[in-house]
Amino acid sequence: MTAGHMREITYLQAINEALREALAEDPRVFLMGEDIGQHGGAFGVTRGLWDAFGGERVRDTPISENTLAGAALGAALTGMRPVLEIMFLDFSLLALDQIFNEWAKVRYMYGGQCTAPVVLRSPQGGLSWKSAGAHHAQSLEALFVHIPGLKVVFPSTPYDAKGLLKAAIADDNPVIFLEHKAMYGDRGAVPEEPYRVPLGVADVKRAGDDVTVIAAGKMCHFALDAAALLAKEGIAVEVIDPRTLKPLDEETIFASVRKTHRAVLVQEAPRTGGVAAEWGMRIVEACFDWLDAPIVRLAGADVPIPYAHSLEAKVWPRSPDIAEAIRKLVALEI
Amino acid sequence: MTAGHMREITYLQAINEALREALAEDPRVFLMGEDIGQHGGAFGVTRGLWDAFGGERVRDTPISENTLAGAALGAALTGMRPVLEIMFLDFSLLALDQIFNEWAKVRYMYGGQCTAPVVLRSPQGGLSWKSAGAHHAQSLEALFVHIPGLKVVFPSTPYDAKGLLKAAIADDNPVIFLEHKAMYGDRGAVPEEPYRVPLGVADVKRAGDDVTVIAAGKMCHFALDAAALLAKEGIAVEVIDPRTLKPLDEETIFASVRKTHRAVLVQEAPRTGGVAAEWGMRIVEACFDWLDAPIVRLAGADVPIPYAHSLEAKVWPRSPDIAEAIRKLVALEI
Amino acid sequence: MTRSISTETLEQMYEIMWRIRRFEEAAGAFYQAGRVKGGIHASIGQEAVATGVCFALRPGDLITSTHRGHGHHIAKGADLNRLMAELLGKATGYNRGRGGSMHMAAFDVGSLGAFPVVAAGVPVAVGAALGIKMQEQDRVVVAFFGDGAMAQGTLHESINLAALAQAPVIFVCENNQFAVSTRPENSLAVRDKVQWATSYGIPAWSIDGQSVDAVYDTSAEAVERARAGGGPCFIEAMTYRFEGHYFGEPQVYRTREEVDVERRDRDPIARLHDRLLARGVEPTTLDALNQAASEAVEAAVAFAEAGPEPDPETFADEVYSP
Amino acid sequence: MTRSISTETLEQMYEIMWRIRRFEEAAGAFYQAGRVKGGIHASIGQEAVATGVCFALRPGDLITSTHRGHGHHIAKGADLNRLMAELLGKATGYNRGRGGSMHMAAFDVGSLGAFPVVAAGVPVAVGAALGIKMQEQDRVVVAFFGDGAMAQGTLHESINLAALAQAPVIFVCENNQFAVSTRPENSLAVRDKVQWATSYGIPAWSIDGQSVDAVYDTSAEAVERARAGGGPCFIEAMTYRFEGHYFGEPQVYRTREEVDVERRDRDPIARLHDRLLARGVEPTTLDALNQAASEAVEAAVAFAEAGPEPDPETFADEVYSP
Ligand SMILES: Cc1ncc(C[n+]2csc(CCOP(=O)(O)OP(=O)(O)O)c2C)c(N)n1
Ligand SMILES: Cc1ncc(C[n+]2csc(CCOP(=O)(O)OP(=O)(O)O)c2C)c(N)n1
Ligand SMILES: [Mg+2]
Ligand SMILES: [Mg+2]
Repeated sequence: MTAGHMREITYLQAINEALREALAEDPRVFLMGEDIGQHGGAFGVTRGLWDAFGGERVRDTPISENTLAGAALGAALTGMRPVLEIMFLDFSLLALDQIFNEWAKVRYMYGGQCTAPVVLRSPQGGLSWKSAGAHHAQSLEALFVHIPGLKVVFPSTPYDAKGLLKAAIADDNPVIFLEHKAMYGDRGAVPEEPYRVPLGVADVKRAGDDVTVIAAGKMCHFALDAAALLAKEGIAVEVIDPRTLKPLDEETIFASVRKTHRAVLVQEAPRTGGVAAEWGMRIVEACFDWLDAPIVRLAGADVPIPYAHSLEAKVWPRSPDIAEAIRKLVALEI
Repeated sequence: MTAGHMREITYLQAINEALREALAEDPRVFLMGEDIGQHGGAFGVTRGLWDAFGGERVRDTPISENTLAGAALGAALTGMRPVLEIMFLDFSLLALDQIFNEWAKVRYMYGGQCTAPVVLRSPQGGLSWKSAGAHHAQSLEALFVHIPGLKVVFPSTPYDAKGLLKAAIADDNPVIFLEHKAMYGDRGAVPEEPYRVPLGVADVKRAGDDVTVIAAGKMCHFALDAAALLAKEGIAVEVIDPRTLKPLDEETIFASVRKTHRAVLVQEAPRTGGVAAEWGMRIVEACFDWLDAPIVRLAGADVPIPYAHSLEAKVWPRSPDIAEAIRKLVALEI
Repeated sequence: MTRSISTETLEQMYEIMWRIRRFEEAAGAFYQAGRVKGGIHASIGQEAVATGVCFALRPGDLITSTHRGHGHHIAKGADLNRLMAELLGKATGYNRGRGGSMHMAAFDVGSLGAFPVVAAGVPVAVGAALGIKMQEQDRVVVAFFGDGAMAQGTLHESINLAALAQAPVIFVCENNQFAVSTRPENSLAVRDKVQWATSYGIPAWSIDGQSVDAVYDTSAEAVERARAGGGPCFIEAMTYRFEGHYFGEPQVYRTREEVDVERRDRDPIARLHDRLLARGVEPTTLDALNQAASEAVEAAVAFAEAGPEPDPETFADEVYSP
Repeated sequence: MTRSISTETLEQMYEIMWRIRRFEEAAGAFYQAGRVKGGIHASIGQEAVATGVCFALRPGDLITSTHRGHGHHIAKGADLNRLMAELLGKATGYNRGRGGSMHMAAFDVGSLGAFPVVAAGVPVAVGAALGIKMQEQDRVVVAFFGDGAMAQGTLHESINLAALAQAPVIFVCENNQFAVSTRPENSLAVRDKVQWATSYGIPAWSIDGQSVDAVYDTSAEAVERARAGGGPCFIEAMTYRFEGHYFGEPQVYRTREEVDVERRDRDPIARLHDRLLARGVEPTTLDALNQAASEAVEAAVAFAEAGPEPDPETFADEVYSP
């Protein structure tokens, strides 16, 4: 962690600052996306940047996701460092050919002739964010995590968001930078001085000896809430935020599980085939002999996201669910 | 299993027969795809169908994958039962918006006002299939398996291929029917009479008491080869082919693992975030107390698929790798 | 060609246009009251397009709609009560509360649904038209989409596929001058959409979308052609979005003046009002139609409010069809 | 406008066209011998397009290529040895054996690579042109693609984006009359691509792709324009694919006769041969150029065969950049 002077800013402001610094520091960096210019983006993440850097470096684009992704790559191949915003990650499905088939592969399949320093920034996730429904609230990180050649980042705090985005833009590989839209307003301490949070390094957000909880994004906060609650009940929960979903910081996770002998995995995305399965599988592969109990997974339901609050409330795990799962797990006699 | 008269036909012929029967049985069924008409498709799967059923029911299309997927859905909403061929599954990345955002969700998000009886058939996989390289040999089932609302099928024999495709076309849900392109020439016994293999039912391809191996597609054959080899060494391997990757027949898998106490999972796709992780996680969730050893996962390497044989040979697990992993696992003292 | 729309039909249109506007206003009030949290994209100012197009359709004809789709559904004859209930996420809504504003669908009256992924409904419309053609039915399909959607590749793919297959689909571009904050000249390099569309070998028109007569006339011609087997065609309707992109959107990209001028000079309802007066319809008749529309919307609001929330336990039902 | 290409330049083109053909023939021989298992899409019959376009480019200019991309690379000046070694999957190939025929790339001479996903290279070319423009360089980019690629949405999106941004990219459609088995009239409803492309506000030409002069002339004009800041443009080059879609492809969709006639009457190399003779070049000079091309390709074959296989242990290297 950088020392230096800290202020409280929001997750959104932290991302905005990272973009502003990157634009100021490196003339090769530019932003592109729909309505990111004068309008400042659908969520306001790029607000003020068009005024500061102009329309060449903060480029408004037509609604053409696949071509935008291809164009970002092309610009990168000429030495630029594009940062593409896709308004909601749900719409990145239009661009996966370029992202999976080209961004992820060009360096390898061209035998190292090039690098692909492109960043896709996009908000994902739901959780009562405006009851947005099936096309505006998905958590799709698992798709990106499966593709060799991509890196995937998913910060849970303003500090991590700013530092990871700076690192992502400086990275020579394609990085998928996921923002949780329900966290844009969350506040946290962020240094005034520039800093980077290295990709591929998890953060132990809370230390504890009884059980390891792994959770990213908004779920990490639910896990922390559960941990705070359980502390009063005498259960010491260690909460690990992987921060980078790919490459995964296995060592931090394994060290924790070998200490606590119990793991709870939490993800917002639909259960089947999500990142928690990969976390669990790796723990089984590497820490089986240390496990005192089954690994527990909490996840979004395997359903499209419904609109009505009453239904939406059933889709995602919340801190009481996490607390309850931990209680049961800790009580388990092996 | 249907009794009746059997003949040996190829996996490709089995798929062709399923399509031919479906076209003959149900006027609502039609095929669409690039060069599937007179040309018979890039792999020849639809050969003869254009002659038999004409260009309205075996429709050649322009190269427009996303729109083809959307159009298939639209036709389904008017009561048709389209079967879309995408020439290589790698190109389905262009169509994922329609498949994930629309096919998978319309029924649910429209509150049951409609069904989406669409089938996507597409070859995937590599394994020395013509050294096709990074854009023609991927195994992408994990992407589809993650999305609620889709069913995903991946047969490993001509018998299963025909019966599952018939069931897929008859199903009122969107079904992703994956064909392994390296298996098109594989022969197997198939009844002459029409039959269906129900979706969601795994098949124990070989029974055994010492270890459970779960593998689909081409990997299932490698697992069977390994099992045959190990039988001579006195190791009884049970090989389960899930056949349907979503919904997964957990019961068959759990029953086997509870019997053998050991599980080996094999997938061709890149290791990270593949279906094997989901299988493993579910086994841990449901069968932890029965496990006598860590679950072992064999998978494709986390690399884009290289062109040169010497490199490609390193990417995927083969039967000797599977045999060796089983030997080690069985030898493990807990 | 100008067809002579009967005064009676124009009166019906007048009421429908008021229904749309009142519905949107009610939606806005719900938004203001914090009763609807999802984004609501109102079609105020664009009522003549939905109405003129849908009046040229038969009940069995189909449409695909967009994130700005309330008007399309109302004009196509959907039940106001169930639309409003859906907006509130109630069990009595068309989608049983699962869709909300951006995913409305009314299969009972031929709406295959709103597709809020920009342009995603367009290929679905083409496929529906193919399905219709294969079944030798004389139905047609309308794909509604915006000026911003023109930039999506699927527009090109869809028009191409429809033109090759001579599918009975009418592509209706509602050019309301904005895609969020982006003006058409920054969305699309094509200046003349008619030239562009006709290059696919299909007829195309660019029309005044604030004149419901003009919209109806052109649509009727297009529909007749498509129904008779003449294949697809393209209509650009020039209109204007009076509200923000969604309720509560800041609108830094335009001046209040610009909007005021549009509202004053090009309000499609006011225009139709004047036209009906000129046809000799009594002001009281028009007031009565307006009043009827308001009452229908008020009744819909009451229906929606009275409806139950969806049972939480049903949240996982019907992901799959049995 | 016809520019006067010097006889010397035409002679160089002649040699390059032979290099392409001989290269493809060598690839075919490897295929026949079972030495290359991946699909090989030969550009025999289309040599004038790659050559005429690339001769209008400077070394610093860029191209994106396709699954049928050997010719583009050769014409852009890529090293024959490393191309052939790549075809054989050797460590000495451009991509160190990781790409093969469908993924060739030669960044040293401005090829950003072959993109075998149909039309996928086109937006990459647009982005490269944007990158160039932002860096205020006077380079241009050529996007090669086929007639089948015209149906992809990204063509529309890419031309639109380039036209809006006035990016220096030249869209080159090689209309070789087939997309696998599909004729252009079944791929694309647009009959006049010039009308279509000009609707985006960019210049467009449809030219005889079997005449290297015509290709060169038009390309030179397009390149000059783009380099001077005039923005993108579109060229359709009418050509013909003499071989199957890939070596060994059955070709049920056309008759041997049709191909024979094309080979006899519209061989771009034979045409250039005649044209050079008409310019008074000695037959022996032409033979010598042909001979030189053959020898260069033979040398490339020898180089490729002599090269080592990639070390299997390197298979996982460079998935990520450090
Ligand atoms: C593929 C996709 N990209 C971006 C968005 C976000 N978005 C929603 S509406 C909209 C603008 C659409 O403009 P237009 O097509 O003109 O329709 P209008 O809003 O004017 O009715 C955008 C960019 C989206 N929904 N889908
Ligand atoms: C997106 C996508 N769809 C399908 C294919 C399979 N495919 C390879 S080449 C080809 C035909 C391309 O035709 P055209 O663009 O005319 O190029 P040509 O082969 O004639 O050079 C097809 C359909 C592909 N590579 N990519
Ligand atoms: Mg608009
Ligand atoms: Mg072609």
